[in-house]
Amino acid sequence: MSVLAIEDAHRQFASGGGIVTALDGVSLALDRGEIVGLVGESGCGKSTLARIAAGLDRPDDGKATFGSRPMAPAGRQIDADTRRRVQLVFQDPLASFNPRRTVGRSIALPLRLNRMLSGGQERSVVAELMDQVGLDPALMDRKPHQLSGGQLQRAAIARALGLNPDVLICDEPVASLDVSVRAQILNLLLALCRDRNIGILFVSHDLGVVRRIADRVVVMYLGRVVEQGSNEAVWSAPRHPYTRALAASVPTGAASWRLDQGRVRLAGEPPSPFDVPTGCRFHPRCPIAIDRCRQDDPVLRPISQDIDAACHLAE
Amino acid sequence: MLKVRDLAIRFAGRSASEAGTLAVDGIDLDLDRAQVLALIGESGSGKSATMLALAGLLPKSAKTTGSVLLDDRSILHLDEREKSTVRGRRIGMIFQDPGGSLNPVLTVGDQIDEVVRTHRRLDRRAARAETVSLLSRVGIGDPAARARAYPHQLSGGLKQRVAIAAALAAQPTVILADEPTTALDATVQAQILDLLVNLVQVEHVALLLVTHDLAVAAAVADRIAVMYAGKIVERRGPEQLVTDPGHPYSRALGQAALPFVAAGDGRHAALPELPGRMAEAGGTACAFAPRCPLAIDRCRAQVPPVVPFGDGEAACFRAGETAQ
Amino acid sequence: MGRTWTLIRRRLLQAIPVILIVSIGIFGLLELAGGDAVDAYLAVTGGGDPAFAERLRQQWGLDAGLWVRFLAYVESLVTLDFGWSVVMSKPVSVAILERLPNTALMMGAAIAFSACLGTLLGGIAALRKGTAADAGITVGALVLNAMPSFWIGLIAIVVFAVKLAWFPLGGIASFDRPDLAIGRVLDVAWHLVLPVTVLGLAYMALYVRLMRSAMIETAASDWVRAARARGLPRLRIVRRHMARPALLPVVTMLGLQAGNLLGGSVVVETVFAIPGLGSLAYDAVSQRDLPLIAGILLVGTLMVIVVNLLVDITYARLDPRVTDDRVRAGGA
Amino acid sequence: MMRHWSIGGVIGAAVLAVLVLVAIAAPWLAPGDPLDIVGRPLLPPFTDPRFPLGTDQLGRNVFAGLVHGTRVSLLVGLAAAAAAIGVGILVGTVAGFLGGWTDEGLMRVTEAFQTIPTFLLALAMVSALGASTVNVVLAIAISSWPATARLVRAEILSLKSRDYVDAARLAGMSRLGIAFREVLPGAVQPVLALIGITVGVAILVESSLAFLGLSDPNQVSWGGMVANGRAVLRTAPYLVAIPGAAVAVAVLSVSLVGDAMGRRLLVSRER
Repeated sequence: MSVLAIEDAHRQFASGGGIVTALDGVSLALDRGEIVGLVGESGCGKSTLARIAAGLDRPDDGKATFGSRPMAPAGRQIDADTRRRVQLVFQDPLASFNPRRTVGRSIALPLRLNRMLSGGQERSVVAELMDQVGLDPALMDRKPHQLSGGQLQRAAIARALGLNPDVLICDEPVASLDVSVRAQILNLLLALCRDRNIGILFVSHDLGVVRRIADRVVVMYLGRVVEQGSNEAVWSAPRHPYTRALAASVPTGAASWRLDQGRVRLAGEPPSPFDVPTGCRFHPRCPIAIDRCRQDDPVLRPISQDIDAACHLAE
Repeated sequence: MLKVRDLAIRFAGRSASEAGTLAVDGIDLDLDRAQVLALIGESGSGKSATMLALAGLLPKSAKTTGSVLLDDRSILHLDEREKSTVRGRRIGMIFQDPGGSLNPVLTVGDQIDEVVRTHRRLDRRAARAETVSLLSRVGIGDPAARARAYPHQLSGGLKQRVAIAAALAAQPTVILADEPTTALDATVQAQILDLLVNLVQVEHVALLLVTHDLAVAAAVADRIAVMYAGKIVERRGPEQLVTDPGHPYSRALGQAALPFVAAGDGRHAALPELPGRMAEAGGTACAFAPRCPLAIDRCRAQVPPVVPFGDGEAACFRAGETAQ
Repeated sequence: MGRTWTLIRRRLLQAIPVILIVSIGIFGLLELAGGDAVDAYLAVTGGGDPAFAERLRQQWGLDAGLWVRFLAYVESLVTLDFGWSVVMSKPVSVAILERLPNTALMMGAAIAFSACLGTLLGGIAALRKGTAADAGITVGALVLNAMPSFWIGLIAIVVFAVKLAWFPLGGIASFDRPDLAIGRVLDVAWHLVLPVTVLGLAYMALYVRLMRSAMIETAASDWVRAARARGLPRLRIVRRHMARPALLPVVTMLGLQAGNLLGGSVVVETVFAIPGLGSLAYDAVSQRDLPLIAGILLVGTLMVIVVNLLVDITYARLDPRVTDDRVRAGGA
Repeated sequence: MMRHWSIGGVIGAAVLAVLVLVAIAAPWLAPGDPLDIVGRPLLPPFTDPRFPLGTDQLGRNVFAGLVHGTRVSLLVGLAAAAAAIGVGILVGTVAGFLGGWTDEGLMRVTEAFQTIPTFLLALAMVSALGASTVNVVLAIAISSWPATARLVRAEILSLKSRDYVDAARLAGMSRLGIAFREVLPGAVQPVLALIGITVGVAILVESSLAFLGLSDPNQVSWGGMVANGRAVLRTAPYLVAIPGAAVAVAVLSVSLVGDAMGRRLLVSRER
C-alpha cells in the first residue's frame, strides 16, 4: 500500500482560447523510502502531476490519496496533517523564497505555522535544520538574493525537512544548478531517502540524473504515462518506442554517439497539448506505428514482471 | 583558420578605482575547417566571455588583450564598421535561447532575408528564394510556409533551426554556438546536435561549441578544451578526455556529468562530489587547488604549466594521477 | 483580414458593458444634481407656478419612479435623443454634431504630433542613454509634463500671437475666409498650429518616457544581440529590432490617453476660442446645462471607444502575437 | 540610503519640502485674506516691497495669493491622490484575490472609468454637485483610481502564481495569511512609483478646474489666478506667468520625487 497514490487523474487548463489537456488519466504511486523518477519532455504534464502530488492543485477527475485519506477533498482545504507530510522542492530556489524575508525566517515559517516551535527556540531549531542540510547557520540572517543557487536549494530542503515530511516532491531540483553543485544536492536527497525513509518523487528532464538515483521510473508523453517500471529495466530494455527514442537521444560520453547508426531518432517534436492526436498519441512520431495505432488508444498494461507500457506492439 | 593567442578579458569594475574582474586569463584556441571544437566549463569559467569576444559582442567596457586571427587577419580590435563585415559574413553565431534570438514582431523569413540581403546584395525575391532554401537545409519541412510564420508560432526546436539558418545565411566559415541545445528537450537536443554535426561534415564549416555539458561535447566534438577560472586546464580528444582525463577538474566534471549509466555501486549510493566553489581568475597558483583532492604545496604556490598529456595537454602538476 | 474582423467584433461586444456603466453613472449624476428638465425649462421661459411645474412633470413622465425614469433615459440614449440644450437653444445632438469635427481634427493632429515627436525623442534618448542629450530630453519631458496646458497656451499666445504675430490669437478660421478650398484648408491649419502644439506637448512627455524605457529594454534584448552577431547595419537594427517592438507600449498608451486628450481639449479650446466639443463642454458646465453635459460625456466616451478600436487594430498589425487565438502552451 | 537618490530626486524633495513649509506657514507669511484688495491695481512685480510679486487688476497681493494657493494645490493634490490610490488598491486587491465574476465586474467598471473622458467627468461632477473643495477632490479621485487598480490587480495575479506563495501554502499558511503576508506587501510596492504621477496629475487637474472657474470661489487657487490674469494678458502677462509657473514647479517637484521613489524601487527589486 503506497503512502501517496494518484489514480486516473485528469486535469485540463483553459489557455488563450483553447483547452490544454495536461493530464489525461494518470496514475502514480509512491512509497516511503523509494525514489520515483518522473521523466518526459516539456508539455507532457509532469509538473502538473507534481503539483497534484504536492496538494497544490487537484485533479478535475480522479483522486489523490495520502495514507488512507483523500488529499484534497472536493471543495475543502487539505488537512493540516497531510499538508505537513508532503513537501515540495522547487526548480528555481530563488523564486521559492519570499524576497522580503530572511532565509532563517523562511525556514522557521512552516514550523511556526504548524505550532512546532515553542517560544525562544526558533533560532536554534533553524540552525540545527541548516546544519543537517550542510548549510552554514551563519547564513540565517541573509536575504535569499545573497545566497548562491546551491545554498538556497539546501535552505529549501531544510525548510521542507522542518515539518518532518513522509514524502518530498522534487520538481527539477538541480536543473538550475551548476554541474559540480548538482551532485551535492542529489547526495543530500539520497541521504534523506536512505536515513529518514522519505519517499521522493523526482521530476526531471535529465535522464542521466534519473538513471543514477531512481528506484522506479515513470515516463510521460502528452498527458499520459507511456511506460513505467524499475529503473534498470526501463533503461536497459525500454518497451515503448518513445522511451527507446528518449534513451537514445541522451548523449553518452565518448563512444562516438554521432556515428551510432542504429539509434532511434525521433522526427519532429511533441504535438501541442491543445490537440492531442487520435489513437495512440505517439503515433505521428512513432517509427514503428501500424494502422491500429492511428485508431486504438493503447492502455498501460504489464509487459513483464517489472515493466508496464502503453503500446500495442510492446512485448 | 581561427587562431586565438593569449586572449584575456577583463570586465570593468563598478567604479574607476575598482580593478574589475578578470573573466578570461590568457587562452589559446585553434579551429580548422570541418572541425568541431568544444569549449566546456561551468558558469563563471569564462567560456561565454570568450565566445562574445570572438563574435565582437563584448560591451565596450570590457578590455581585451591578446590576438584573434581569422584567416590570418586580426578581428579582435575592429571598429563597428569593420566588425559588421566579420559578424555574420565570416562568423555566424547561435545562442542558447532560441526564442530570444528572434525578433517577435517580424516573420522568421524576414529575419533571414535581411541577413541574406545585407551580406549578399540579392534583390527581394532572390533573397526569399535563398531563405527558403536555407530553411530547407536546416531540416524545416514546408519551408516556404514556415518563412511566413512568426517566432511564437514555432516550437523551440524549430526556432533553433531558424536561428541556425540565420547564422548560415551569409555563408560564414565559422559558427559559434553558445549552449545551443541547453534549453531544448532531450529528443530535440539530439536532432539539433545531428544538424550541427551534419553542417560540419557536409558543408565543412568550423564549429566552436560552448557548453557546460561534457556529454554533449564528447558526443559531437573533435577536440575539447576544458575551462576553469578563466584558463584552459585541459585540451584533449573526446574519447580520451572521458576515459582518461588528465586534469582532476576534468575528472570531476566527467563524474558530475553523470554518463548515462546505472549507478553501479548499489541502491541510493552517493555520487562523487566536488566540494567548494570556483576561485576567481588570475591568481598566482592553480585555481583548482582549493577543491582538488590531489593538491600539493606546489599547486598552491605556482601556476602549473601546460604539459603534453595523452592526445593533448593538461595544466596540472599531477596530471593523470587519481586520488586514493 | 478575418482576424481583424474578429477583433473588431470582440471589442465592440466588450464596449457594451462599458457604455452601460457610463450611462448609469451619468444618470446617477443627473439624479444627484437635482433639478430636472422642467426646472431647466422654467428657468429659460421665466418661471411659472409650482402647479404648472407639477403638470409638466406629469406630462413628461418625470414624476414616475426611478426605474421608469431610468428606462426612459436609456430609451432616449438608444435613439440618440439627448434632450434639449438650453444654452445652445437646439437639440443636444445637433449642438454636439456641429462641434465634433473641429475637435476631432484637433485631437487627431495632436495625437499624431505628440506620438511622432515623442517616440522620436524617446528613441534618441534611449540610443544616447546616459549622455547630455538623454538628460536634456528626459528633463525637458518632465518639465513639459508639469506645465498646465492652459498656461502653455496663454504664454504661446503672448509670444507667438501677440509679440511675434506669427499665428492668429484664436478661432478655427479667419472671418474673411479665403475663396479657394486649398486656401481654406491652409487657413484652418494656420489657426490650429498653436492649439495642436500646446495640446500635443502636454502629452508628448509620456511618449518620450515610454519610448525611452521600452527601447532601452529592446536594445538589451537577445534578438538585438543576435542581429548584431548577424552583421546587420546599425540603422537597420535600430529601426526594425529596437524601435519597432518598442512601439507596442506606445501604441497602447495612445488608446489610454484618448480620453485625457479630449479632456485637455476643453482647456485648449477655451484658451484659443475654438468652437469645438471642449469649449461646448465648458459653456455647458459654466451654465449648468445638464442634458448637454450628459450628451457630451456620452459622445466623448464613444469617441474614446472608436479611438481605442483603431489603436487595437494597429496593435494587432504590429504585434502578431495578440490576435492568434491559440497561444503555445508553456512547459506544463 | 541617499546613494540611490538621483540629483533630480534630491532637488525635487527639497522644493517639495519648501512648498509644504510655505503651505503650513501661509497665515504668517502673508497674513489676512489673500482675496482682500490691499493696494493699487496692476502693480508690476519687484516694484513695491510690500507686494514683492505685484498686484492684480483689483489690487490684490499676488504674493499672498501664491502662498495661500500652495495650500489648496497641495491639499487637493494629496487628498485626491490618497483617495484615488486607496480606492485603486482596494478595487485591485478585491478583483485580484477573488477573481471570477467579482473580478470580471470590477474590471468592467474600471474599464468604464478608463474609457470615459475623465476630465469631462470631473467637470460634470463639479458642475452638478457644486464647486466645493471636497467635490473637487472627489471628482479628481474618481477619475484617477483605475490606473492603481489595474496595477495592483496585475501585480497580485503575477505574485499569486510565484513559487514562494506556493511554498507558503506548503508551509500551511491560510488563504488570508497568504493574501496579507505574502502577496499584498509586494503588490502594493509598485504603487509607490505611481504616487508621484497621481499627485502631479491631481494638482494639474485642480488647476485646470480652477482655471475654468470650477473651484471654491472663496479660496484662492493658482488656476483661478491665471484665469483672472487672462483678462489683462497683453498688458500684465506676469499675472498669468507667476501662478502658472507655481503649478509647474509644484508638479515638477512631485514628479521628480515620484521618479526617484520609482527608481529606488527598481533598484531594490533587482537585488
